[in-house]
Amino acid sequence: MKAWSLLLVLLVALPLVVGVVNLPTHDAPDAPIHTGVGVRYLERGVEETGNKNLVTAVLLNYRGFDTFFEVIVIFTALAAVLALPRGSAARPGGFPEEAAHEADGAGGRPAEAAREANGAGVPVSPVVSYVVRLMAPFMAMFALAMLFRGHVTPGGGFQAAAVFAAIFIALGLVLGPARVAELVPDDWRPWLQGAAPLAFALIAAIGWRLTGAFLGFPTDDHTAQEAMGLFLEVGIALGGGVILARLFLEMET
Amino acid sequence: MNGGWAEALPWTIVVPMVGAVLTPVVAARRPRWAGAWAWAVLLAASLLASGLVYRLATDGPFAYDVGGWAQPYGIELRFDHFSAWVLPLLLLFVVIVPFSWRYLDHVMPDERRPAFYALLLLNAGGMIGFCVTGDFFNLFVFTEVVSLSSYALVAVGGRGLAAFAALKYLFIGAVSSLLMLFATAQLFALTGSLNMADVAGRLAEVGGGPAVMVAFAAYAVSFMVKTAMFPVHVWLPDAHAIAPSPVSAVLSGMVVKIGIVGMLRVYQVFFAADVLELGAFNQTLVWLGAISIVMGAFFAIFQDDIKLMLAYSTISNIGYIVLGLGLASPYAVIGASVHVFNHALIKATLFLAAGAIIHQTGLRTLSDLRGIARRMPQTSAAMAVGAVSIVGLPPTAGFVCKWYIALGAFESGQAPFGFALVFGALFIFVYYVRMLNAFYFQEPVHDVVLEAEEAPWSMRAPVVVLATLCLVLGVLGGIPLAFVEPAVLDLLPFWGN
Amino acid sequence: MSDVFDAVMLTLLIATAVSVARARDLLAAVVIFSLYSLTMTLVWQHRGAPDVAMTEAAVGAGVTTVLFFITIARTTRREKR
Amino acid sequence: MLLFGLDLDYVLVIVLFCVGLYMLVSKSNLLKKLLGLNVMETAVFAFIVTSGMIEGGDPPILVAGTAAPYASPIPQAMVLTGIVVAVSVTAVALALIVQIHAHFGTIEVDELKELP
Repeated sequence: MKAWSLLLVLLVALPLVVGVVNLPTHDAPDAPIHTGVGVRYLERGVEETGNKNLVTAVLLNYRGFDTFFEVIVIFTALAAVLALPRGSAARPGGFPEEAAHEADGAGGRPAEAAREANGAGVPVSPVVSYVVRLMAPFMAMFALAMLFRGHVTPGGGFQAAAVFAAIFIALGLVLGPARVAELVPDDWRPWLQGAAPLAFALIAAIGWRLTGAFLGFPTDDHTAQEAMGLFLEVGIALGGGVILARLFLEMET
Repeated sequence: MNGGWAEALPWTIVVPMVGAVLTPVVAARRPRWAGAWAWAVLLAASLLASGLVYRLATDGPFAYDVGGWAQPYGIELRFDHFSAWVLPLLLLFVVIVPFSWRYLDHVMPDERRPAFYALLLLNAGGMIGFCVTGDFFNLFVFTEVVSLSSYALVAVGGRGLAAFAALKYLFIGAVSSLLMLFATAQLFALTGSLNMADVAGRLAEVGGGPAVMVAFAAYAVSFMVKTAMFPVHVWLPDAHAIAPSPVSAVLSGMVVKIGIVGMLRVYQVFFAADVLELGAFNQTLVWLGAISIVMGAFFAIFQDDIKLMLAYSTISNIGYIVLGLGLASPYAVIGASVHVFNHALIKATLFLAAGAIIHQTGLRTLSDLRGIARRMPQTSAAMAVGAVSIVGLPPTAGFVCKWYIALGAFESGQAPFGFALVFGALFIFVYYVRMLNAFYFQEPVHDVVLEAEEAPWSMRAPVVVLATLCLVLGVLGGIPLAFVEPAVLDLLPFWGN
Repeated sequence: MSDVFDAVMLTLLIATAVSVARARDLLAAVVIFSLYSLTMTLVWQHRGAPDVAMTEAAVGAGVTTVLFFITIARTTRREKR
Repeated sequence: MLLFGLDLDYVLVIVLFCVGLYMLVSKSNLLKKLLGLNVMETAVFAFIVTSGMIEGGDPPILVAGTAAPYASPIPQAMVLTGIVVAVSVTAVALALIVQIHAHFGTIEVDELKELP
């Protein structure tokens, strides 16, 4: 088994190494990567998109269509986790499809016992709890700073989303998942977790009206451009944060 | 560039996606509305798609610049004859979704329906995007949407074994996606561009070399995994057999085809650039295809579980398509391109019919289901039509494609593969005869079978519609063939050999 | 200076990756994996990709690690042989 | 960094990729396999970031205090997308692993295969 794995890895490694060592040297200024389409972004990106951070310019403006479906991917992850069966006990009455497959599938050891053996569910120390609650507002401010300065400094919607999620998760560990879940009202939840794709769809439609192109940004109106960009970033941060936090809560409960 | 029906191109992708995001909103109060909502969304998307096909038929291939950026600086969507596959794809979804309404009753509790239909819509949207994008990185993003939703759809119906099959699929699929990302990065490092047409132009300037070859190979292996060809097919049978039947129809009929479409895209780029000698690669495809045909058929014979048998039969049919592509002669490639569609139709018929039987009886093995035709005559008849189609007997949809591929084998002077194809069809014939024999001519052994009732109309109607289409397309088989012909003839001069 | 930094980081990367593979305790493996991600973060920060570095630190090292922790708490901590 | 004419950064990335692949194929524990997948993913991201570097380059953020040459922004945008995709795949895989453990009481492939 071990030997076969090694052989397989070597079999994959050899062509990959051949592939990469024959690429143009990556540091050289005349490598195709530095003379290709990127040149225009570096030369005209700020003027065309109003973003001094060109990574943000590429993400939101030039290749916004990719980012649209990137946020769809994390929405897919959430839908996937929600669509999976929950709990460990077989459903009384059962579903034939399931039963037909799994009638003989070894009655599993109760998960709860395993959980206790691992020491999960031990109450968090008061100091940790205090520190987390103290830190939460500051972390939120940090996230907001990243969010709103993303067009001139590193950072942006996704990073802010991850920090927002981190706040949720930390609070969830301290206060218990149920209390954190209450922070988002049930009626808002479906809208909030779809905030990122919905923001994209809205901006795409607005851009369509303004410029005649799907997801187009008016290149001559920097205020409109900046507003649209900011709207997207807020959508990503909100939607991404809620989804990442929800993934945590779903797995925790 | 933009204008007219081309404006509908991005919306065709976005409508199912946003529909998916809104599913939990729509179904917040009544989870069962999710199914109807998904159906309405797919119907809307197929209207848009028919507009696209109309424009394609009148004006030829067209493109759309997302965000209005001139190429190669933005993302380009292209709609050519291979992209036209999105219309039949959406129409199949439109037929499959009503089937799933009742079917889900025994698969999952109501509260999980919104998430299920969201996944189904995401899957559809991802495939549409995959077929129409003209940008390599965008292709990767859509691959991920399709793959991730497929992994989850496999696991929705069961607990242990379904989750295990889905996880196996996930691991193999994730490695293949990673290879694809690697190949994209490598092409970018070589050319400094991501737009397919632009990459082709720049590759022609750069010329061939080991790095180009490795990038091509990485794409090829990645797509082979997605199509489940012979050496990398191991994930398919379990995943497709254990998924709920409507999902099996989607996965087996359509999701595996994105590998084929992706391969065609990569072919378009690498052949237009004329940087690789692909004769050897095509020959490899021919061999792998032939092995897939025989092996898939061989394993199918020994399966007692109907859905497992159908899953193995998918491997063998993918073999036909790959063999056709590898033969690289006009007849074979046309046959293969059309079989992409016909196999989807036939497999959907078979999986849905099998699903209806499983739903009504709770049984899924041939030995338990003996004599079911007496109690479920319409469903069994649909199953029989599907079986005859997939074997490739004359009055049905399967015949035309296989006939073309066989002609192609003789045309390109590779007669032995033509015989392999016929031989494979014989194998397939054996196992479907076994199935029909069990259904029609054996005495029932199970009490459930004796008391089984015909499926409710919302499940019967889709099955009957699909089976009828199998027959109709057998008679009108020339239409899709004539449709893809110009695209194939455009592509072929670059094809190597 | 830069070369020294590179050499240290690259060694650290390989060392952490191999340790992830060798660790029997899954919790330890996950912690080492987050160390691997963080090392990668430093390398990227150093090489002119601060955006990527921040995202990897927050998502790759942060969220992924937490998700792994929850899973370990709900499943098992030991890798059997 | 070049050594013996080999682009060491690139080769290192492949080494990391292979360590991950080895974990994925040889380990029996599902969590270990998933960690291997994550190691591979990070390695590919490192490959992409590396390919966009430039000698003496600054980050592609055009504010006062930085000067050309700049690293290419496109690979960085690609990696950002890739990271988000990777965490999504990981989340789904972990949810599946939890299910498998709840049902079979083990997450070792060796033991899962021996079950009836």
